[in-house]
Amino acid sequence: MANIRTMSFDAVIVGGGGSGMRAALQLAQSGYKTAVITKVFPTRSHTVSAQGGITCAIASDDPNDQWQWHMYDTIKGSDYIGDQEAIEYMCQTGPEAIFELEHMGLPFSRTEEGRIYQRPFGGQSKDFGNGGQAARTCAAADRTGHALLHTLYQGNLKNETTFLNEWFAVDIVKNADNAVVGVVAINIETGETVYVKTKATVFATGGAGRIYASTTNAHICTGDGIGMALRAGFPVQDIEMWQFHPTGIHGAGTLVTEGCRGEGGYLVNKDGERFMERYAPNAKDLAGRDVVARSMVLEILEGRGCGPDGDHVYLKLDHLGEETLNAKLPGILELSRTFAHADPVKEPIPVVPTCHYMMGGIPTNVNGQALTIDSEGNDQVIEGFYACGEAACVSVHGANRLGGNSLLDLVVFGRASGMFIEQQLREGVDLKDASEADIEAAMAGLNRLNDSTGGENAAVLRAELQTIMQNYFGVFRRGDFMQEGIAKLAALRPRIENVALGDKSNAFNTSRIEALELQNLFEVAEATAITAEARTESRGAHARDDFKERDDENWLCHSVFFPDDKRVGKRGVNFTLKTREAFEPKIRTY
Amino acid sequence: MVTTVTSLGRSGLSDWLIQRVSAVVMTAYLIFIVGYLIATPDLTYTQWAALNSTLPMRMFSLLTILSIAAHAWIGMWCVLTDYITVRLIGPKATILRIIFQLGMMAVTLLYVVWAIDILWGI
Amino acid sequence: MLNVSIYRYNPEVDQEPYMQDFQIDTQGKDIMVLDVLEKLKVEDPTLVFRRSCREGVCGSDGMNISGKNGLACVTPLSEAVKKNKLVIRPLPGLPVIRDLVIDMSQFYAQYEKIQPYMINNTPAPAIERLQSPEERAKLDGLYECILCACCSTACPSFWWNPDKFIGPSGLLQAYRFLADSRDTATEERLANLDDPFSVFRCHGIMNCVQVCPKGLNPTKAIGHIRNMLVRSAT
Amino acid sequence: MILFFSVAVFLWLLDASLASEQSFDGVKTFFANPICQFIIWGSLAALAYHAVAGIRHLIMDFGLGEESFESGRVTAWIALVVAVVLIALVTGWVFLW
Repeated sequence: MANIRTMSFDAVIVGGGGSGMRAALQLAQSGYKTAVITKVFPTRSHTVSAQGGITCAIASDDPNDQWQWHMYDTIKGSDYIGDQEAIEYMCQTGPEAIFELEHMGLPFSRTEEGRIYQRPFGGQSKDFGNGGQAARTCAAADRTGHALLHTLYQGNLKNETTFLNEWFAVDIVKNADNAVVGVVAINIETGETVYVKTKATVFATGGAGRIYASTTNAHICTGDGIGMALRAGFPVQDIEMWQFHPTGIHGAGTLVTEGCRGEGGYLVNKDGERFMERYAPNAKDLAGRDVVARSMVLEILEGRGCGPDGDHVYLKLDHLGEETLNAKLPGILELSRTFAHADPVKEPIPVVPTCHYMMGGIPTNVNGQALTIDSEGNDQVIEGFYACGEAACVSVHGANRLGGNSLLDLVVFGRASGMFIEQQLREGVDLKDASEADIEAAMAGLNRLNDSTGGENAAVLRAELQTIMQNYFGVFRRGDFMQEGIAKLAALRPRIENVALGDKSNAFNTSRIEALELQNLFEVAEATAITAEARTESRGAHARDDFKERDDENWLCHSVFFPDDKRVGKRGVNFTLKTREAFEPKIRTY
Repeated sequence: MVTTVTSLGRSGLSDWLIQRVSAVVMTAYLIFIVGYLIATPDLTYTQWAALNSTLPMRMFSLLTILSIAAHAWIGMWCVLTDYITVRLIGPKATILRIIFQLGMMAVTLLYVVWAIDILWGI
Repeated sequence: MLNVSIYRYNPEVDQEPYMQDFQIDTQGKDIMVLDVLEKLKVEDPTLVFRRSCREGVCGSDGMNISGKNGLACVTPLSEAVKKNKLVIRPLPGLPVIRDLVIDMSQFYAQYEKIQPYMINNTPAPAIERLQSPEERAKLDGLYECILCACCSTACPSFWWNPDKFIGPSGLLQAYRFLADSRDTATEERLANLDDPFSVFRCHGIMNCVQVCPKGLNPTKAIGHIRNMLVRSAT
Repeated sequence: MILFFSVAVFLWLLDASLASEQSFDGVKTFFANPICQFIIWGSLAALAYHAVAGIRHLIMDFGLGEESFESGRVTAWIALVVAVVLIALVTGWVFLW
C-alpha cells in the first residue's frame, strides 16, 4: 500500500495563504524547485479576509515614526510573553518587507504626498506610550488582505512557483532521525495520494478558528498544520491564547475591521453610552483587542447589551458620513448590509466578540525553524521542519496580538523562512531518506479513515466540538468549568477518531477532506483546553475568573503542550534585544 | 496574443476600426439613397442613371460596396469562429470553416467585381 | 419546506449529469444559499461544492443560482428563490469535475496570459513608489476582483472561445495593470492584446456586469483597453 | 447571413435599374409583386435592425452612457423600439408605395 508515487522538490510549502506564498516567492526567486501544496486555490486562502491593514512604521502618516515605538506597542500588547528578539526583528525588517510588496504592485491607498495611507489601530502609540495615538496601519481601503494575497499570488506566477492547487496535506513523513522529510498529500480532484518529498517542509497552514462555534474564520481554517505536528509528536506553544475580535457581526460571525474604530467609529451599549471610556479612559475604543472584547462581554453580562436578547452591542459609524465610509470602508458597508441587514451609513452594526486569531502555534525561531524542547529544557531545532504565519508561534503576539500585526508577521516571517531555507539549501542539506515504513506511518490515519465502516457524521461531531469550545473556553474561563470541558473532549476523541466517511469516491471528495480537517480541529481543541486549564493566571486573551491577576512569578513564560503525554511545560520568553535593553513587564493599561 | 491567419486585418484593432468606419460609410449611403428615393417618388430611369453616373456618386457607391465587403468579411469571420470551432464540433470544424470561409470570400469578391461592372457600365 | 433542485454528477458513478430534488426546512429564515448547501451536505455527504470565506471575498462558491451566476455565500434566499424553488447548477461553460465543482484551468490560463503582475524594471526606490490618490483611484473597481469566474462563465463570447478570448475577468485585470501609474509595460501589454480574439471578441453584451458579485464593470474596462489600443495605434 | 445574401438582391436591383430603360421599368413592376415585396421587406427590415443596433454600438464605443449595466439595458430597449418603428416605416414604404 505504501507503493505511492513520490514527487520531489527542494522545498515544499504547505499552505497558499500570505505567509506560504511569501516564503514560496523567496524560494522561487532563488531558483530552487519550490512547490506550494494548498487545499484551496491560493487566492481563496483566509488571508483574503483581512481588512484593516498591515501595521508597520514606514513613517508616512508621521514622518518621525520609529519602528522602536511599534516594537514597544507590540511587546506591551503581547502582555510581555512575546519574544522580544522576534518582535524587534519584525518591526525593524517590516518597512523593507512592506516596500517590497508595494514594488510588487500592492494597491495601497495613498496620502496626498503619494505615500502609503496609514490609519490608527488599537494599541498603537508614539514615543513608547507617551505620545498619544499613532496611525501606523498601512491600508488598501478595507481590503488589505485581499490586495496582499493577490499581489503575492501574482508575484509567484511571475516567478513560476509550482502550485499543487486543491491538494491536501494529510500527515508529516519523518525519517529515522525524527527529521521531517516531506508530507503525504491527496490530490483532491483525483483522490490520488502522493508522497511529496523535500529537504525543507514549511507549514504555513494558518489558524484553526473553526474550533469555536462563533468565529470570523473561513470554513477552511481548521488548523491542519497544528494537527499534523501534534500527531507527529511535536509540541505547540501558547496554544491557549485565542484572540476574540471585538467586532464580529452578531449572528453571522463575519469580521468588521478594527479600522472602523480607527477611522472614528465607537461602541455603544443599549443606553447609547460609549462604554469604552469607562474601561480604557485613554485609548477608549482603540485599547488592545482583549481589553475591548472583555469589556463588551461585561456590558452584556451586566444587562446593558442591545437587541431583544441583550446579547450584543452596537458599533456606531453613521457619524462619519457617507463619503468617508465609501472611501475608507467600502467593504464593511457591503458586509454589514449583507450579513447584519444594517446600513452603517444610517444605523449601527450589531457586533459581538468572535473568535478570530490563534496566537499560539508551532514554536519557531526567527528563521522559521520549528523547535522542540529536550528533556533538559533546551530548545532543539527539528531538522527539515519550518513554520510561519498564524500556524507558527515565533511569538511576536504573545498573549494578545495587535490589530494589523498578523499581516506583518506573515510577510516578515514568510520572507525570513524563505531566505533561511535558501541559505540552507545552498550550503547543502543532508537528510536521510524516508523508509517504506516511515511513509506507511504517515499514511496510517488516512488508511484508517478510508477503511472506516461505522462511525458518526463529521458535521455533527464538528458542531459538538465547537459548542464545547465555545462554552468552556471562551472569553472568560474558569478552572472547574474547563475541567468539565476537558472531560467532554476526552469523551469526544474516540468518536472523532472513528468518524464516518459517508463518501468513498475519489473524485473531488470533500467529505474525506472534512473528516481529516475535523481530526485536526480536535487536536488543536484538546491542546487548547489542556493548556488553558494549566495556565493559572489571567494574561492577554487568557482571562480567568478564578485567577484574575497576571502572575509574572510563575507564568511570565510560554506554555508548551507535548502531545505524547499531554503534558504542559514551560519555555522561557526571550528578553534579549539587539538594539537596546529589553522592555521589562509593566502593568498593562490603555 | 492569439495568432490567426484568416481574419481580414490580422490585428483585432484594425478589424474593429474597419468594422466601424465601414459601418459609417454604409449608414451614410443608406440614408442618402433612402432619402433620395423618398424625395423623388416619381423617379425616372434618366434621373436615376444620371445620378449614378457622376464621379462622386460612383466613388460613393464603390466605397460602400467595399465597405460591405470588408464589413461582411469581418462579421462573417467572427460568426464562423464563434460557432464552427474544434471545441464545439470537433476536428472537422477547421475544414468546414475554411470551406465556408472560402465560399464567403468568393461571393464577396464576386459582389465587388459585379458592382464595379455595374457602376462603370452605365 | 423549500424545494431545492441541484445539479449532480459524479464521474465515477454517473453516466451523465442529472438534477436531484431536495427539501429543506429553513424555518422561514432568509439564510444564504451556501447555508442551504451546508445543511444538505450534512444529510448527503456526497454533495460536493467549493467554499471558503463564506463572506464574499474569496470567490470559491461561484455557481449558477436560479439561472444567474453568483456567490452562494452572499446570495440570500429572498433573492434566489422563485415560486418556493431554488435551482443550483455549476457555473456554465466550463467542464464539470463533480456536482457544483468546475474545472477552472481555462479561466486561470486566461488570467495568466495577461501577465497579471506589476512590471517595472526601473530601479526601485528605498521607499514605496509614489502614487497620487487620483492615480490610485483609477485602480478602484479593478483590483477588487476575486477571480470567482461568475462573469467569464456568463459571457457567450467566452463560452465559444474560452481558449482565445481572454474573457471579462482577465480583461478587467489586464486593465488593472494598464491603469496603474507604476507599471511601465503598457506598450508590451497592449501589443499582446491586439489580435482579433483576446479583447475584440467582447460584443458588449454586459452579462458580466450584471452578475459580478463585487459590482465591478468589466465591459467598461474593456472599453478603456480598446481606447488605449486606438490611441497607441494613432 | 440574411444580410449577406440580400446584398446580392440589392446589387441585382442596382444592376437592373441602371442597365436600361426597360429593365428599370422591370424593377418597378418587380416591386408590385407580393413575393418580391416580401423579399425586399425582409432585407430592409433586417438592415434597419442591424443598422440601429450598430449605431447603438458605435455610440457605446464612444463611451457615452458610462457603460453601466443600467444604461446598457436602457439603450438596448431604445434600440429595439427605434428598430421596430423603422421596420414599421419600411413596411409602409414597401407594401403601400
